[in-house]
Amino acid sequence: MTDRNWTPTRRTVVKGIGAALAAPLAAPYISTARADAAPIRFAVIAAQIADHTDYMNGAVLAVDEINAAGGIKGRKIVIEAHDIDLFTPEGTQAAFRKVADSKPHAIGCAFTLIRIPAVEALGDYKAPYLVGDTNFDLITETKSKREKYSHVFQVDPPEIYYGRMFPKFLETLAAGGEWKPINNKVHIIREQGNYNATIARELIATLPSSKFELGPITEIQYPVQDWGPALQAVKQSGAGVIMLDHWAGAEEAAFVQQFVADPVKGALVYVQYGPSQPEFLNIAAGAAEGIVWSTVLGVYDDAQGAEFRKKYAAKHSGVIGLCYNGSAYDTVNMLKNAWSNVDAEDLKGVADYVRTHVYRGVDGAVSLDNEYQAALHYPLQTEDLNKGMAQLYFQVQDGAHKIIQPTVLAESKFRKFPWA
Amino acid sequence: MTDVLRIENLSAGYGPLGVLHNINLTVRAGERIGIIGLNGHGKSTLMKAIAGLTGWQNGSIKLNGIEIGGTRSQGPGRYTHKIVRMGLALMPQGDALFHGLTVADHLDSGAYTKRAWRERKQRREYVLGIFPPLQKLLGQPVGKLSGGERRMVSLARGLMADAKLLLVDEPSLGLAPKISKGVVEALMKIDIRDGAMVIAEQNLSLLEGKVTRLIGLHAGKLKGGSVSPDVPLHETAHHH
Amino acid sequence: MDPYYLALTTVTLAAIYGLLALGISIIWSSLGMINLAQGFTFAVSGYGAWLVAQYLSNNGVAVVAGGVLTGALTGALIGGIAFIPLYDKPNFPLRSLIATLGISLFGGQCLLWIFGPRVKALPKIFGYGNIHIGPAVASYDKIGSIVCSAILLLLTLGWMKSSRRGLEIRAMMQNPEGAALVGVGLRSTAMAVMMVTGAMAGLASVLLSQTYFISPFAGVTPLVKGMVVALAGGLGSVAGALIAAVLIGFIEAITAVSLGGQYVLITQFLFIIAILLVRPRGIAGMIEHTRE
Amino acid sequence: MTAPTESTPQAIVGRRRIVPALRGHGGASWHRWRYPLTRRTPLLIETDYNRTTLAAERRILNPRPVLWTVALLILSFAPPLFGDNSFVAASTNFAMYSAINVIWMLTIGTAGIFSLASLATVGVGAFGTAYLSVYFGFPFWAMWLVGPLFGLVFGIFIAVPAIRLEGFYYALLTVGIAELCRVYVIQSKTLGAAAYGLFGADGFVPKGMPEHEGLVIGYYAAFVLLLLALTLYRAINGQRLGRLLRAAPEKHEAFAEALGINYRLARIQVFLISSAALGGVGGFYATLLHGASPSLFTMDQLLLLLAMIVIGGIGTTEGAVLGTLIVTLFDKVFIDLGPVRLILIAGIMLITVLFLRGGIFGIPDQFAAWRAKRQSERRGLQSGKGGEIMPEDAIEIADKQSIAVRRFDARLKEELRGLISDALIEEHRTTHGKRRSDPLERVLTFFRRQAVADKYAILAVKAFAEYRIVALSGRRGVPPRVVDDQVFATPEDALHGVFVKRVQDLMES
Repeated sequence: MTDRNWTPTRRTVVKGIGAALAAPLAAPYISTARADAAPIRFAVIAAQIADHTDYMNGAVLAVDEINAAGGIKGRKIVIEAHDIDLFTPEGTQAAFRKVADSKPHAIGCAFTLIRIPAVEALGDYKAPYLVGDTNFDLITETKSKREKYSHVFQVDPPEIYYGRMFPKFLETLAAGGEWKPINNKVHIIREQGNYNATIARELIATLPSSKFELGPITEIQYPVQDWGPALQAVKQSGAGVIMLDHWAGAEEAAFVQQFVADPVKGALVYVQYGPSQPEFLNIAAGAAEGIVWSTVLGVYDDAQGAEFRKKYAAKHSGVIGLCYNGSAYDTVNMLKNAWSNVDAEDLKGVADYVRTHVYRGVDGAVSLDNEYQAALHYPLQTEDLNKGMAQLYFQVQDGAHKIIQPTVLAESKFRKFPWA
Repeated sequence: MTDVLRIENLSAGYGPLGVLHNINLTVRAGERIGIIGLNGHGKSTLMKAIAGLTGWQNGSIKLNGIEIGGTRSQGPGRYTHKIVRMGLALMPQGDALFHGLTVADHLDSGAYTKRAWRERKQRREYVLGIFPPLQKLLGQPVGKLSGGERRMVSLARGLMADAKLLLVDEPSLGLAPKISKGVVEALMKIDIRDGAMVIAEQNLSLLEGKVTRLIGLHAGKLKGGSVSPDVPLHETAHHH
Repeated sequence: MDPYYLALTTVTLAAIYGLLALGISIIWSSLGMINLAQGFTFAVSGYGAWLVAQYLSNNGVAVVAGGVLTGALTGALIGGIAFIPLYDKPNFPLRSLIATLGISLFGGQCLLWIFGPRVKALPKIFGYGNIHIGPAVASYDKIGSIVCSAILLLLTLGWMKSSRRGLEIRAMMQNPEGAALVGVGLRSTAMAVMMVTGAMAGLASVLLSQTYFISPFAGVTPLVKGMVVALAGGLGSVAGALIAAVLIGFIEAITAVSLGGQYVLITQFLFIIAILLVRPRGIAGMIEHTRE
Repeated sequence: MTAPTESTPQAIVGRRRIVPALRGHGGASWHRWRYPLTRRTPLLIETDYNRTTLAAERRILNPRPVLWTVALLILSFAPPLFGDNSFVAASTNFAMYSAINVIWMLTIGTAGIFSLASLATVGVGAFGTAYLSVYFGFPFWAMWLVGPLFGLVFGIFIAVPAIRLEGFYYALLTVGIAELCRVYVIQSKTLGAAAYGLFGADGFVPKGMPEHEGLVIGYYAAFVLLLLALTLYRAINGQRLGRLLRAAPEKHEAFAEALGINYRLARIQVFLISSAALGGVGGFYATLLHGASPSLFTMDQLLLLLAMIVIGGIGTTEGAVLGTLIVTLFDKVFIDLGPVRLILIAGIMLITVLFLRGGIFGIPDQFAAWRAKRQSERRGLQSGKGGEIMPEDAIEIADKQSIAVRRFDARLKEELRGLISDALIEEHRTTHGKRRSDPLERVLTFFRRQAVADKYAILAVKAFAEYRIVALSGRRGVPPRVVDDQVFATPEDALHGVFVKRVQDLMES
């Protein structure tokens, strides 16, 4: 697959129909065929949304590289794409059952929304399932049923750390002297979903132990048709820090554009996660200058990360994403290591290998050998960059995302935003 | 003198019903024809067939020498507007008015065809001359008018058009006898110049002596009258 | 609460909702069809404008024209699929409603397939900047949206009121058979109506998308809101739709300011349910004689 | 299969009904059997002897029960036997959504209330029971029991506007109500805590059961649910309520009301019963998926549901089930097609709605109607036969009997015309109040049974001095009109005048 953008073409669709019709007939022959020469099958569950497209692109990049280098012990890796209806439990389960029935060697997914029914639908099939859900509820559930969910791995830290980390970030920034807060109030604009609610909850719980204090909270609801009231509230509160606790990159871009047109002088604007998607910069363009954002799962700018960015940019024009493309790339390479050392047919062996071996990839180090089987947050869970995944804080500078924290990984220093 | 309307072997009906059977009728310019028949014998269907509003029909209908009939069953009304643009004005039995629009709007809508639209001011004067009571009602929505006034609007709308053939279906329907007389008087006043007029009516006495020819329509067949100006009366008179 | 801000937001929302609701309302009353594909027209127009901006010209007028034109063409397409083959068939109202739903499902997925899931952005047609009107601040966007929609609304209303085509549409809204009797062609008028309302949706789309963004399903929320406004106003009433647009715009603005953005839909729907319970034919159902 | 004989009782004049004939006796025993608690026989079977071969033959006049039985038999064993896990799960979905659609048919078809809140009612049931299970530990059977209560309460709530609103206004309002529910659920901390639903409810599949067996149990539970829904449909639509409502179709409610049918009450009753049933399905949904999700309230899902019933054909249970089958197949089994699967569903939906009047199951009827239309138009063109059928604004006559009646009338008139003579008219004039000859009696009997419209009557302008002939309008409130200028001095003269007029009409027709 060398498509620059992963969109189904007519041919893949026709092939897909054929495969769907032929699968029940061919299934017995496939499973009894000699496995040695057969390719290793990596199932990717991807919906028709932007983040999943990034994930798919990253996975394709990694698989192409591995196959070009001769594959794993002579076996090629193939990606089997499965669509999913993210918004209904039936649709989610249908996709996961379909995947389990097709018996791939490993399963990868950027994230799902109805998570527990999803992993439930994998049922008795124990191929390693690596997902970037960023969700505490999921790993709590899988931890409580470790036996059943021994094969479920979350390749990034849960979302709670966004909230816990934010005051620390502000303190570091203020301590560095590049930024002087106009006041210590943090105004939260909160989307209603679980993800954002959890982040806000953790932030509110953490703020009292920092030198920052909680300002007003403005509720919004996806999809946001009118940012007017939120902007009005921000104007009125005059808080020194505005946290846009949302997730859809495109909508956050709309907010930023309208904010910049009539800003609160000197207020730091932090935007949750969304800018890791290419659409944020595409839409916000010049207006995004000076905006700060972060992700717990982001592509580093160290040697390894930079090389990945270069390779990825060569295949995909325009602004590139900085989250799930790297994550998918790491996931495939992590599995490659496992498959190189353990027989791919030994699903439990592969899962054990993945769990017990720390993998240092372009998005940071993934160590899953803990009770939650989830990547560790740097710096809150571990101070060791070779064990934890750093939460990257970016600032948009000269139309590009630059890492400003953690300091060890920073590409650039914080700059004054245009409305300071 | 040319034939404004020439119908040959027209049959028409709705679904399994044949209502008209082999109708032949010729109308010349300058003629006023009265079609007399009881309820349910095909008067309205004849008018609707000319306007292309029946369920199915077959047979030739020529308006000013142009064929507007033929065999068709595509459902009613598909070509009506084209026939209207060729010079037909049908003032139907039901109002077929636009209740929310004003009288003035109705008059304008009557002059919808392109040529009439340009002359709509002059035409309005002319029509108001025939129906003077409408002058005061111009700004009123039609939904608020009385039955007689609506009837007048309907007729006036028909007159606004650039019509060669005026079809008037039951001008007296639902009106008090005095008013229906007035309406018929007004119809007689209309200058049909090179066009013609066909009036369908149940009440023979209303039209007797006022029209060029009176033709009976019974059970879907024309009877008791001369179906063409060239055919003497006795040849078509009913015989048993 | 800032009254100027409230008024400005109300007017902005009312302008956009008015464009959408008026389209739905006119189509219902003249064609007897509930067009639930209006949201699809909205989404396609965004892409039309985007294509123009991408490949032809970044000029604001060209972009708006691209969106409006796409909207008109999409409207005609919907008319060609859901109205022309069905209008003289049995059970037309329900079947056309379902057909428009089918079109919107079909079209939305096609957009997703063709343009991919990544959302697109339009250039700022009115540029960046703010105007201070007394104590209130309005961005060029907002002012531009209000002015543009007001112009299109007035043009449409004037055209409906005084032109020959307009009279034809109004006649058909009241009585399709009577309209045929004065020479109005149902099909050509239907296409004209679909194109005009499509153009309205197209303009609304460009105006909204240049502050927000274009996505395959961007039309859903505007459709729902347009529907709410058209219903509350009384299907088929132009005046009712405009009154309802202002009222619902106001309710949205005041809810967002005083209760919070998450309650907007709730208050809007409660409002419309209340209106319909009191007046089953909407605000204007009693003022005007509308299509039964 | 042998060709049908001419003695099929249901045959309509001029059209043959082809019913395959089976050999043998046994019709009588079928007539003895009944569905439990009803008076219905399971099959309409007619036994007869072939007139040429004299062999015993049976004909199933209504094959639907047979088709249903076959279909349900296949459904009862095929999915678990032949499918893999995802196929069994998709079949479970199919059975559950079929049940929803069958119950929805009660609302749309039987009650005639175009509610689009059916899935929302399921959602309310699902959320309500999931809430009780998650926060109060209700076991699955208790969830099944309280589900209908939630449905009923929600049904009462949305039935209020149904009394006031009609048609599209109500349909769109229910869309609004569903949207309201969705917004409420996703921002409620207790219900939508995880924005995409409330999960963690009890399930009916025993814990620790192997996956495939668990899915099969799920499938059979859903299958039983479908059977229950079909039974409910049958019990409502086929029994008292359904019949009351069939007597009050749209636009004819006034007639039904005049007959003393309280159709409003019946509608609301059906609506509430189906709401309760939908709530029950909601309870099942929550136990099947261990929770509920706001997707039950979204437009997208509603659209899919609508596609299901539209494709199969609105108004019939078999349409609901077949439509569900097709859409589920595309949506859940061919999920790997990506957006194309939805494009295909929408395409099928569009084609169905553009070309078919009543979905796939409406095709036979539509074809028959098309053929009848063609035939009747051809018949209508042959004016010799149809010349007597006159009602001016009539459309299709469904009742072919009336055509026969008219034709009979025409023949009668023809015969009566032969009886008319000057002598007969003279006899009528002179024998007033006396015994009349047979031909005259026959003519008079014919006149007396004419319809009221345009019937002549005598108007006494001045009693015993001035009588005139009028014609009745036949419509209430429309006065008779005077026919001509003749004035009669005595009622007898007037009566004779009427007779002469009628004779004239008879001769003219």
